[in-house]
Amino acid sequence: MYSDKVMDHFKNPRNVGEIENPSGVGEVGNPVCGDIMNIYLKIENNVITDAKFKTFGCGAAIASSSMATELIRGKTLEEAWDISNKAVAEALEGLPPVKMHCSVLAEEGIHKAINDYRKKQGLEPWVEKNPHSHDHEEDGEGLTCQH
Amino acid sequence: MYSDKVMDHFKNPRNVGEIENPSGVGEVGNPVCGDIMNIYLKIENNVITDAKFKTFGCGAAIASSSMATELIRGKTLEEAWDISNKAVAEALEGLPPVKMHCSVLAEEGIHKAINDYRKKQGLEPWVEKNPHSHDHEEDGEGLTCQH
Amino acid sequence: MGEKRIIYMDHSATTYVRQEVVDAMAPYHTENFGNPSSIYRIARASKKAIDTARAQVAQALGADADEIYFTSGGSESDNWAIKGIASANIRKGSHIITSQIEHHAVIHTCQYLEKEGFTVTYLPVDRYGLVDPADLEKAITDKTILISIMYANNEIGTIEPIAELGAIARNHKIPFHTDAVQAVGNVPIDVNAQNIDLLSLSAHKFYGPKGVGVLYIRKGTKIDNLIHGGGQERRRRAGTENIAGIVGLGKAIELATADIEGHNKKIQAMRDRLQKGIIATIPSTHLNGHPEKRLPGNINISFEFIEGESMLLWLDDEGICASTGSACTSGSLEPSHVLLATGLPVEISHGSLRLTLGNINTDADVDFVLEVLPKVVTRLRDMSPLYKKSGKDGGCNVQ
Amino acid sequence: MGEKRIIYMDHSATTYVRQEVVDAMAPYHTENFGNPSSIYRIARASKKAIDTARAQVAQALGADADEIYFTSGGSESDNWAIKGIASANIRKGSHIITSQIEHHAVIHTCQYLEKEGFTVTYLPVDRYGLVDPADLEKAITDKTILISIMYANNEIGTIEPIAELGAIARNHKIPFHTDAVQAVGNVPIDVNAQNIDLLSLSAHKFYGPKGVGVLYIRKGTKIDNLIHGGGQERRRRAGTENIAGIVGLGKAIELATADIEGHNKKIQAMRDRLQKGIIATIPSTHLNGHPEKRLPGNINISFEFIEGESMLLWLDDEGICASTGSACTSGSLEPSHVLLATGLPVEISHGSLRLTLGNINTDADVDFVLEVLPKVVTRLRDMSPLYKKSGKDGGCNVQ
Ligand SMILES: Cc1ncc(COP(=O)(O)O)c(C=O)c1O
Ligand SMILES: Cc1ncc(COP(=O)(O)O)c(C=O)c1O
Repeated sequence: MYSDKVMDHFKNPRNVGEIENPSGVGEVGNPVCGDIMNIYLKIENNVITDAKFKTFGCGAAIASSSMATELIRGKTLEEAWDISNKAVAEALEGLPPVKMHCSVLAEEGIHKAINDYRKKQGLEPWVEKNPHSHDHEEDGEGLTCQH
Repeated sequence: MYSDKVMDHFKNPRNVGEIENPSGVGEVGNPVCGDIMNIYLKIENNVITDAKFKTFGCGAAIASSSMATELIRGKTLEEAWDISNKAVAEALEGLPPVKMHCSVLAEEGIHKAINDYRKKQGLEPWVEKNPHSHDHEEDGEGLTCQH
Repeated sequence: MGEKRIIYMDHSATTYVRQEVVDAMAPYHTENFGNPSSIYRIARASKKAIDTARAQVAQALGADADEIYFTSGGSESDNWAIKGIASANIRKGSHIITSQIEHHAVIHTCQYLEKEGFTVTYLPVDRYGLVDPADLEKAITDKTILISIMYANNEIGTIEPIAELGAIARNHKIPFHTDAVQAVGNVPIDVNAQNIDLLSLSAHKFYGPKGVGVLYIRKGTKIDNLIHGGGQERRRRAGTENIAGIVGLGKAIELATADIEGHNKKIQAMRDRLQKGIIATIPSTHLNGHPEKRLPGNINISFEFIEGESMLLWLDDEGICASTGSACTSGSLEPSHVLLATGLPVEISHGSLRLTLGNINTDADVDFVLEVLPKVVTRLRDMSPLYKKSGKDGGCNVQ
Repeated sequence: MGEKRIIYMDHSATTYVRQEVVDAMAPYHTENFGNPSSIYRIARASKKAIDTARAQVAQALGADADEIYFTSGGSESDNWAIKGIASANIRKGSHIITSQIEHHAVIHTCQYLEKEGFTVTYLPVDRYGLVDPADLEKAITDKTILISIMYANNEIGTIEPIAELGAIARNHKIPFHTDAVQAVGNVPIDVNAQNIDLLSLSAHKFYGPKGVGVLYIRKGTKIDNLIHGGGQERRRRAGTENIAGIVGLGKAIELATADIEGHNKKIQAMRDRLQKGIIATIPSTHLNGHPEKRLPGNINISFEFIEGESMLLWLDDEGICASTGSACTSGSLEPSHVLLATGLPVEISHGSLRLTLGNINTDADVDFVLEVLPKVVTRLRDMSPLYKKSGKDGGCNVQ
């Protein structure tokens, strides 16, 4: 079902944990949908010097968190912002179609953490260039999980 | 499917053939339904001294003809008339339900042959006491085979 | 009846499972028994085995793997194709076209739908059992939602002009289903070249196990499920997969389609010799089905003046396995609807014999049948009142 | 992942085929392969084998042999029972009663019928998964044509009060169907004492082969066919019989019902020790299903703060086969409808684990799972943001 890379990042997740006094935090997902990701960033001179995560979710969610935090470490905020969910999935050597939303969640978590930092800095939050059909939406009827 | 007795009478049918100048002949059945039985009787002093048959039909039809001719040989006409299809089937150690009509055909063939004889003798034909739902009937629409 | 040799000439009824197939199936009962829907290792092995089988079937039909759906056999596939298309397209229309010589799995399903309000046209066939494409063209209305014509007939072996019929259906944008249960392994099939949108097959007709089949469904075809439930077969056919059976089907179709030409050549040589021999030695016979457009192993001959079941019983006594279109074996009222549709008189239909040759047969089998069959026919004719009436060699003069 | 020992605790998903059953099936592939509808010797042997299996099933259910119909599995049986009753009784009414916790083979079939114009009442269950007979009584209208309540639930193992529910149906003269797929071999079944009119079962849940099942139909029940065609199964279920599968089912049900009490005692002892051990060593768990009225091998526990699929992956890595009610394994949007029907919050349902013990398990298996599982849960909780928020041992404070 999962690629070896996914299994590796699931079984040996990189960067699990929290950062004390993080520069920015992104909390995405919803327990009702079965996945929550918290991304913690340490940012110095516009560069992500540390990234950590805590995730409640399936194997793909954990692996996506692990890979996403790996990919953004050492990157500038602009570079990190541009890392798409597809890049995460590709770095994992692919995800099953029903699990692609996990990589979307990772991208969203990073964006949210970056904007959290920007807001704290008194900067305008960046706007999503390609808003994907969001994974977890409140519609009129309540929460829908778009898996 | 068939009892050993049926198979024996099918494989070694008794009394196959015709009788020259028979005392009575009974022709029943219809090729459209897949079975025809001709029963030939030699009658002397009200006793059936010889009985033969020719049959076009399935294993049960052939075995029933064979058994029926066996059962009536040496019998008075009254005795032979009273041999029912059930008696034929029982003598064969049973017939599958869908094949019971073959024993009915045998009973009818004997009755027809006896009445053929009686008519030739200028006697009233006997009337069926328990007319069964006849096997081959002409209804409004044409022939129905009641298997 | 002792330990006589069995001469099996009823391959159209069912086949034995070939050893390679038995071997391929074995591990899936006891070792790799996992439910393919589960995520652990032994279950993933089951899933992989099913994927392989699906690819084997796709390859044999010229289809994509994701157009192959496993079922419990030919009857389920036929029912699914017909009812599934009917109920999914009811808003478009309720007219179905099929033929008079379909298998009961098609005919009875259509009759059921007639009771539910559908209209069904049963196309006639000629004396050889062929459907005329012109008849199909004429029967199509703007309410027609399905055309279902069998690939090859199970009784008389006639092979229908599927590509032509499919092209007509395609022109009218009507889904085209073919019951190819008898065709697989005997005829090269290409669903794209032949414009087939749905196709039924059943493993036990080509040396695979009983109780497993396939419905091919062309991508984009609008069809309802027949068996609802779990998400198996990409949510289209519920039920825990019969893994061993599916693996067996995959292996069997691969083997059966590897060298159709070679297979047919061998079978047909035996068939032709047997057929010629029968006709040469036994008078008053009718060859049923098409003389050339015909399954390689099929012989269907009617013998006048005698009835089929009694023939089968005698043949069985000699170890020969065969079948008949006589009503007397089935407990039904009518002899073979297929023979009747070709115009054969009812009384002669009762005396039909089907011999279907396959992998198991040898030249010695042919010799043996040629030795036994004339005796059986003679014995039965000698006790038939019809034979006498006809003067032993005249036509059939029954009323 | 190497050659680790497999600890199979997913017997409710499917079972291996026991050796006696494999052996019983073997001759029907290659020797006795005849089509049971044919009249020759090797075919009569097939027919006899089917008769034997039919008697074995009848014996296990307290039914008559001619009330047993072989199908391709539990899903087909459920579909047949529900659609067959629905379409045969449409003139009487179009209301069906079932429960919220049925298998998808029942629920999705009912939903399909809703689209076709039928009305369906889905009875609620209590926190243990029990249907209340009073609710059934209240739901019945003069348009009710079918009541279908499962015998034992596949996820949480809860055993429903079938005899009581059946008696209510009988009082109202409404056909009563029960999906007993999980019950066979675990619960003594008597269709007469329990007022069951239709019953579904599937061989692969009691150490028989996959792809074969049974629908029991009480004599006199008005029901349409689901699969039309040939005259097999006394004209009620078309398709060449899966003889090997049917023989396997017969043997398997005979073995599975020979000593239910002894079997349950052994399995339940292991189950109880495992369940107690898990609850004792892992905090913040919820036991799902009824504490006593429950299948002997079933454990269903939710672990707060973590998600089921990630648990399964870790367990699989240790060779343990289990399942979960999390939506994440199924690709569906919702976690188990069964857990939700018992009132378990959605977020906790995601963290459910089902372990189902069976013949293959040993005390050593129980020890091993008790060793591994706490570590897996801890590992996943340690990386869960919910766990931290809750203060590690508080309740589930998700919004
Ligand atoms: C309660 C229940 N009903 C029906 C089914 C369907 O049975 P099958 O998978 O054999 O079609 C299952 C198992 O999958 C089940 O557990
Ligand atoms: C042409 C044809 N269609 C359908 C079927 C039904 O297949 P099955 O018996 O596998 O259900 C058969 C054989 O029985 C057949 O010959």
